[in-house]
Amino acid sequence: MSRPPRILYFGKLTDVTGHTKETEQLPDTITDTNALRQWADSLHGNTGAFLEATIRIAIDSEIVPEPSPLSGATEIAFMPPVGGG
Amino acid sequence: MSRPPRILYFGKLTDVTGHTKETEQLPDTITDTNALRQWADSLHGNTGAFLEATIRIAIDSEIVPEPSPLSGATEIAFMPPVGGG
Amino acid sequence: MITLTPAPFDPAETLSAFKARAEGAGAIVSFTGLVRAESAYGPVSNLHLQAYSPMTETGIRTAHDRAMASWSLTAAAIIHRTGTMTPGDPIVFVATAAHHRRAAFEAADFLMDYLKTEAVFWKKETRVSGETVWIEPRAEDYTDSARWAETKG
Amino acid sequence: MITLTPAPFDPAETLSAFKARAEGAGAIVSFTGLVRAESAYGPVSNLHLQAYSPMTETGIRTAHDRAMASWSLTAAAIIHRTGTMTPGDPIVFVATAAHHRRAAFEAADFLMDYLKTEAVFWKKETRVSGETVWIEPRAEDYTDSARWAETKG
Repeated sequence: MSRPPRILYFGKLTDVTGHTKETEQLPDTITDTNALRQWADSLHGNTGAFLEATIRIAIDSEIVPEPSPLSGATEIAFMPPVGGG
Repeated sequence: MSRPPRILYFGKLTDVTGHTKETEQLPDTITDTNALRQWADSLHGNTGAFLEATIRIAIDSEIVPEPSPLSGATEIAFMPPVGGG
Repeated sequence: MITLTPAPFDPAETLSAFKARAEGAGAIVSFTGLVRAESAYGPVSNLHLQAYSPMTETGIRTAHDRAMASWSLTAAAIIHRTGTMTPGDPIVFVATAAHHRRAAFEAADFLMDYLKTEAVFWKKETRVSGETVWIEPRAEDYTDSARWAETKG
Repeated sequence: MITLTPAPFDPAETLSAFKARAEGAGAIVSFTGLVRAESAYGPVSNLHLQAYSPMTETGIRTAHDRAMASWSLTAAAIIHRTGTMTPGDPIVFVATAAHHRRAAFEAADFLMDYLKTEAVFWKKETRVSGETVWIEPRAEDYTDSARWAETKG
């Protein structure tokens, strides 16, 4: 068995979760990006913030088309729109 | 009687005259820019350098149309084309 | 040279080091971006920048390499802050060196357009009123960046 | 701030002083021009610049004032060397400060175009070969400067 991936939150999602790195471990039953979004949203108040289409998901530093499988991922990031520095 | 004007040489004319400020006093008989050009040219080897149309003459820091009278001038400058810094 | 740093930096010192490295160039352009005291919404208390390493660095590296190639630069440097800054603090510094000034100006302009529009940063403004806002991309910035798509491959 | 000086100056120190003066700006652009080791004609030994005071300063002041007005700058600085310089020496430094980067970039570009084409300077290049040449205006420089006539009054 591989280790569960790190889940990272950026931008406004940091405020929703209260942290930039998920402290909960991703359950084995969450196997694709759709399920991941639902899981994160229910974990953080069911606000719908994680379901927004403008939030992109990166797996191991690559933004992925959705839905994408999570298998083998080391790091998964929720990325709100980037606006430059 | 007013004092005779200072005569200044810039750019390539500095090399023709060997100095940036004329050491000879301008004679009273030289009353306009045409006569001034001829006088400077004869003073510095009759090379024609002072007769070139690309050399402009400034009287008291203003480039003048030619011929212009020299009366009342404090400073007269021979200005080759300026090329920026 | 690309640096992403949570620590304050001094643009003048950076320019000095860059000039030493740009030996032989005829033109050096620098850009310094500073935290403004006023945003569109009122007085600013602080600005917080998040980056996502190494994605942020990779994107900046790609823009850097494209600038080096497109304008035949002799050197380029990019420093970008992360973390919390207050008005007047430098956020970003870009320097470009080239034989001629046109190349140095255009490349610095291009790099800044990239950094201000496409670079992977998230930016939170805390206002003097206490309100906090995550800044969304501005339409104006996209327009600036789009200029380059037309002129450079 | 306009300075014409026969003494060497340090662009980094100048940027540091300018930044202190540009309090409140969001964007600072600097341009540094350096004596190149190679001209179109071969290796350069030194470069000698003559100015005609106060005509040279008056022209620079006019360009400065036009830039301040056209781009709503919060500050601008121009330093220009005169006298004899060797390769690597700074000849010219321009800095502009504005709220937004586009204004700072364009104004610095405009000022440099003025300084490199219309400013009242005479420039003698002494080559390593011993040959000396007074540099005449280049057609390329006139083209650069003409760009502004079309876009800014």
